Amino acid sequence: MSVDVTTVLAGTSFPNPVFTASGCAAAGQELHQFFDVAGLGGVVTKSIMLNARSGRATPRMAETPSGMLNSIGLQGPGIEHFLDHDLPWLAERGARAVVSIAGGSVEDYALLASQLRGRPGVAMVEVNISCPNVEDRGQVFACDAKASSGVVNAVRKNTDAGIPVFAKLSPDVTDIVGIARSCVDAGADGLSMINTLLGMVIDTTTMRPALAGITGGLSGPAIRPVAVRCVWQVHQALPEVPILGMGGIRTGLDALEFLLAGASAVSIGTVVFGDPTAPVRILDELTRALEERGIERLRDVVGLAHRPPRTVVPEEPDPVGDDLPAAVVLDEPARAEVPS
Amino acid sequence: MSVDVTTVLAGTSFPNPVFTASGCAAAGQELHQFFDVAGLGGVVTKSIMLNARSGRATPRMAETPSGMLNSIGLQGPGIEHFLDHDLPWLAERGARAVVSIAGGSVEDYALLASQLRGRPGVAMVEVNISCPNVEDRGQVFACDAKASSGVVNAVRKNTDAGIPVFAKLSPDVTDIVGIARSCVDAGADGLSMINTLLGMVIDTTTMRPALAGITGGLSGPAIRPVAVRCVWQVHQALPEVPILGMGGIRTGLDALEFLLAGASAVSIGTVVFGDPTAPVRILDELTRALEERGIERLRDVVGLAHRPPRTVVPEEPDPVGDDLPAAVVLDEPARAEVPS
Amino acid sequence: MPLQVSGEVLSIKRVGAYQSLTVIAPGIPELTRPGHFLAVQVGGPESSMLLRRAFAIYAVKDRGVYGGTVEFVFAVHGKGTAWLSARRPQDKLDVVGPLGKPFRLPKAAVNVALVGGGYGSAPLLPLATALRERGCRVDVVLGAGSADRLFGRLEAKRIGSSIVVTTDDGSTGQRGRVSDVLPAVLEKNATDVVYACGPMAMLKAVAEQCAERGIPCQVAVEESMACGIGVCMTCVLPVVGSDGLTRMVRSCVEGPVFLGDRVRWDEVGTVPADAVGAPGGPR
Amino acid sequence: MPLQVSGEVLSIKRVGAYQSLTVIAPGIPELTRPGHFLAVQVGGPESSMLLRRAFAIYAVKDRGVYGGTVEFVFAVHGKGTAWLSARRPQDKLDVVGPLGKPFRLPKAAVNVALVGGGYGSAPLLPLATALRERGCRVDVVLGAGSADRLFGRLEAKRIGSSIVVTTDDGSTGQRGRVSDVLPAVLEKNATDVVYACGPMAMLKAVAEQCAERGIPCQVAVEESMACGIGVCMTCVLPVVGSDGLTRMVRSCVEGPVFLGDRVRWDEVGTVPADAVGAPGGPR
Ligand SMILES: Cc1cc2nc3c(=O)[nH]c(=O)nc-3n(C[C@H](O)[C@H](O)[C@H](O)COP(=O)(O)OP(=O)(O)OC[C@H]3O[C@@H](n4cnc5c(N)ncnc54)[C@H](O)[C@@H]3O)c2cc1C
Ligand SMILES: Cc1cc2nc3c(=O)[nH]c(=O)nc-3n(C[C@H](O)[C@H](O)[C@H](O)COP(=O)(O)OP(=O)(O)OC[C@H]3O[C@@H](n4cnc5c(N)ncnc54)[C@H](O)[C@@H]3O)c2cc1C
Ligand SMILES: Cc1cc2nc3c(=O)[nH]c(=O)nc-3n(C[C@H](O)[C@H](O)[C@H](O)COP(=O)(O)O)c2cc1C
Ligand SMILES: Cc1cc2nc3c(=O)[nH]c(=O)nc-3n(C[C@H](O)[C@H](O)[C@H](O)COP(=O)(O)O)c2cc1C
Ligand code: FES
Ligand code: FES
Repeated sequence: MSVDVTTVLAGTSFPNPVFTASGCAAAGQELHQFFDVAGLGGVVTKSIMLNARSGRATPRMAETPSGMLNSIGLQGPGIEHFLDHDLPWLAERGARAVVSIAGGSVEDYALLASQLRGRPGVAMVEVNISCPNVEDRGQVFACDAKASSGVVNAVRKNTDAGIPVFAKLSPDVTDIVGIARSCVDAGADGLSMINTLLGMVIDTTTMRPALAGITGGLSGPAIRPVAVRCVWQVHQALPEVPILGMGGIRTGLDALEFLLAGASAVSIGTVVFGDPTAPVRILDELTRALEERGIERLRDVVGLAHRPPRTVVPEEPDPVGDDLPAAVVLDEPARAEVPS
Repeated sequence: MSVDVTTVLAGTSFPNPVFTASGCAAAGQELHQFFDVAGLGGVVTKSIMLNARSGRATPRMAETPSGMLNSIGLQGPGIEHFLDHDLPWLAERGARAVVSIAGGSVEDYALLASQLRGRPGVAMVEVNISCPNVEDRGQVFACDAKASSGVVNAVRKNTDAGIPVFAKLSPDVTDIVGIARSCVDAGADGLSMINTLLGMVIDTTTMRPALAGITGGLSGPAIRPVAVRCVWQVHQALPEVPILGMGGIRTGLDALEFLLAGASAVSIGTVVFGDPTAPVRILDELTRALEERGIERLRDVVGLAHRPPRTVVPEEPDPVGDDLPAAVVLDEPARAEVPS
Repeated sequence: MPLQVSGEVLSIKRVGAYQSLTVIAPGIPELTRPGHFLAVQVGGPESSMLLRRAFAIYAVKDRGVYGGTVEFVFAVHGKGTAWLSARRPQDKLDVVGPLGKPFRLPKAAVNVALVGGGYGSAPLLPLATALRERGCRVDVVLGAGSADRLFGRLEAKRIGSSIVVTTDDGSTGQRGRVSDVLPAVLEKNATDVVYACGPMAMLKAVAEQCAERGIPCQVAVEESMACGIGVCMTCVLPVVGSDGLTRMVRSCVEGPVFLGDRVRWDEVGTVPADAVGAPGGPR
Repeated sequence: MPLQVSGEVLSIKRVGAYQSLTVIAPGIPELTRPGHFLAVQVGGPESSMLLRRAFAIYAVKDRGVYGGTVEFVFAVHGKGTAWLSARRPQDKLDVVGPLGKPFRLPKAAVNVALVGGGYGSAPLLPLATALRERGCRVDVVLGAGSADRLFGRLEAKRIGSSIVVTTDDGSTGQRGRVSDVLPAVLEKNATDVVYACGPMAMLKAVAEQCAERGIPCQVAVEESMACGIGVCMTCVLPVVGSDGLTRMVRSCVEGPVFLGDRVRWDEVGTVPADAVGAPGGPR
């Protein structure tokens, strides 16, 4: 049996659901040394800002149990350089670029989006709203529903109609469903989640914060349960909204976990640092996992874990009735209690 | 050199800063098989409720990368049984009981606190506010400043004057400093942090949530960077408020990290499951770490990582000037940039 | 009174589909009774796996050349047991034990049947020896999915008064389940007491067959455990107490051995509505 | 063009305070030049350590009985190197390499001085061989904290035209630092080019001494790296470009070898105010 792994995000088709994660794959060139980045679902670029930016002082990273902290400070060459060099490189190779943009004000985001208009190779725009709002005492956009929707609205308005705009949510909020709803109401076609959790390490030798930036973003498998929970909650509340899921995905089964929770595609971030070929391995493992479970189309597992065990039926009436994977039709007493 | 490891939490002295964590040591009896629980700073009990409670269905746990999820549902025998059996047992052995209480309404908490009045052995009360408020559509108290302060206020009012009341904060909020402030304003003598992060695992074989309760609390070393960040932020904002720090402490150096961030004592939780003697080992490792750093009194490192490297001076004028640990007087260029 | 021992692997060997690992863990053998279990740290100091793995104790030696040793038998199931299966002699292994409540032995020399499923026979073999020493007749029923998943068949043959073997695939013994053959065994040998260890479904079937016949039985259950020492409350199942009330009890300290007729088998994995502390239930 | 190779440990041995590990990693030797480094996965499949560790490549063999091998020398520093030091022949070891920009070699047969601190001499030894093959004079200065932290002294003696050794504690060679003896070496041998590898403080001193004398020098820096392949931006330091502008450049892909006079040594660890993209700086 061969599995149909294509996926659709807000009307745009992708050949498979495995993407890179913003800030963990630069703009694709480096990983292309290890595998063909056009073979991925999409390449999510490092968040691009209007101007060149030096980022923060070093140390910028600390390894933590099953994770890491980073405090890069969005170092990058600015959108012009990106449009002149990185985007054409991706387009030439047939890679689908998901351009992540970041700014300090609603206007920044609007300008960035309008600069992406009509550019070949842009498959999608991801709005990194985990940035401090310079106009509001450095409050992070993603932590406030109104600020988030202001940014998303501006980006949606300035983006080509056929290009999906995904808002990237932060888990560091009391009510992620509320923020998700605001973003969708403001025009987001989908949601990327999750960004890193705010964390910190203190160096017990120097007895000072380990990062020059003091706090940093926690990523990696350590945060996976938080990410899966966020995807689950938002898919539960907004089942029609496509989700690009991420946070600590290391294996094909981890990717499957996100799909089952409600993501239509996944991004592979931190794990790439330790395993540069991880995205292709994960796609492979995921495909095999679906095959083993007798699933013919990846789309069929999106959000599957939400459905009560007994009500899962094949979408087309199945006269034979036994090619339904045994695992789907559960009937152990241990599961009967699961609240819905 | 011998290190003075005593610590003071809101006027109450403890012989050392290593406590158990609520829900990870029952009421002390089981760990007493491995070491004398009276040798700990304190024994934080499993959160006690008014009545017996059966908890949630199983499965109640899932192992995650460097952590675990739990969904126990506060199973316990209720306060009466606790007062009749567990508290006297702790008191007889000379252990300092930090009684954690949990309820579904402000009144529950008030009743629990009043029942603890005048009971020998109670060294401190920890208020677990990460419980659903039955009077407010199951909203978790800890996620709302007003709800938190209502509970804390009621507990403080009903607790003996000499007994510190600590509010235990959840990290699942946008603004932990705001919640901390409300609790302190409402009468909390100190803060315990952090409780678990809301997480979830999906079993890729059954393709259903791994826990019967669907979501669960994430704990263990995976969350340590989030916990240290919370302690840091709250100590920064409220330097006079004592903190009982916890979240993934596995070694003496981990404990030191919390002290440097601003905690005056620490709780050891999940790690005890894999290493029942961890609390005594950690106290030992911490004491040695302080010794190696030339620190004479544990109190002197509380919050030390907040002070700019150059301004650290011994509290008493030091004529010789060279028994100050080299690590404290930093002067590497790499550190000069640290924002304060 | 369990001990935490920083032990060392003495030997590890394949036994059919299982591995048998012997660890040097002084102090533990003296305290161990059949039915006790061991909790083993896995993955090494920088492992992402925090929790111990539980294994029934198979054999102990009070003192050998190396001090006391403890042997357990395991199947590779997930990450932790995969790591265990790669241990070699002299590797460090931190173990806690003996844990739990062991099997209670009959005072008199009665007729006993032991029912083991898969590696569940491991704790029954030392039990068989103890029972024989008390003069009991010991009939053994062993079942497994296939021949390579039967553990201790020869040893059972040697110790037991009789032995019946079943496999799901019929690769050896009778094709079927232990519950297919148990009634005949109980009848033929006028069994007074039954002990069982194996998968939950098997324990349930055995407990029901015993209940029908009024034969007391003790079963060793296997619930997912985070701590193994009674502090975490993850390992509970609904059990009826001597006062007739159902409680969610910890299988690590109040079990893993329970009286078969006390477990609410149909409600394992749930909180029965009449359990103490259940929403709306007794307090 | 680096490769990711699921390799196998061929051998591991103590060398003074260090360990030298040889891994079978076909394909990597052919691509390696002196100054390249290797990124090694640590901790095994269930490890809590996600990030690779970087090590300068010491020696490579294009093809042996086992296929190509790569050797590196390391000090036990923290958890990852502690794990590495416990590897044994036949253990699996996943490596990525060769990474970074290697040392650039002079076209002509000039006089070269190599300055190594601690294990920093490891990449300099194959460089020395390459330079000798081009007919260069190669003078070597090795320094370390103590005698056991000198690496490759005998080999350097064999390859080099001269060798001077310093140790901080005077346990061998001259007591002091390499920078105490380097000026004399440069003068005596009319050095044209310097190559250095070692701690940042040493590299800074060497670069300054070379700058004073107008001697071009190349240094291999050691910055904390999360990915080693250029995608994470953690390993940056301020470097002046050929256009005179300072940028925060990635030491894993644009280094680890830099021209000594291009690194803003006093501002390593900071973002200089005049760096491209610095707050208020050039864009
Ligand atoms: C009292 C008791 C006695 C046992 N005796 C034996 C024995 O003699 N031989 C044997 O092979 N196995 C035995 N088991 C089961 C054994 O503990 C599990 O197979 C093992 O924990 C699986 O670990 P893993 O890392 O391979 O699997 P993973 O799935 O990676 O484990 C993840 C987590 O779930 C827990 N877990 C997973 N499966 C089980 C299970 N079946 N029971 C309990 N916890 C589980 C693990 O302990 C771990 O915390 C026993 C279990 C209990 C509770
Ligand atoms: C290009 C390059 C070449 C190197 N060559 C050698 C060599 O030949 N021999 C040798 O012994 N060491 C070398 N190092 C240093 C070596 O990478 C570190 O000692 C090692 O990463 C420490 O890992 P750990 O797990 O023991 O320490 P931990 O402190 O547990 O490491 C935690 C994290 O910090 C990083 N880290 C810690 N110290 C350093 C450091 N000094 N440099 C870079 N990253 C660090 C680790 O990679 C890891 O990600 C080199 C480093 C770089 C960047
Ligand atoms: C070094 C690093 C840099 C990152 N930079 C960005 C970024 O520029 N924009 C963004 O939206 N997310 C950024 N992220 C977050 C990741 O895209 C991802 O959301 C997060 O790391 C969780 O996924 P992971 O656990 O797979 O890494 C960065 C993460 C890391 C580790
Ligand atoms: C199994 C389990 C049960 C817990 N029960 C409680 C509880 O009853 N009350 C409470 O305040 N915290 C409870 N906690 C949270 C811990 O006290 C602690 O705040 C958290 O686990 C973080 O610390 P750790 O990473 O060291 O475990 C529980 C944690 C675990 C793992
Ligand atoms: S496993 Fe923790 S209480 Fe039983
Ligand atoms: S280490 Fe990741 S960019 Fe250099």
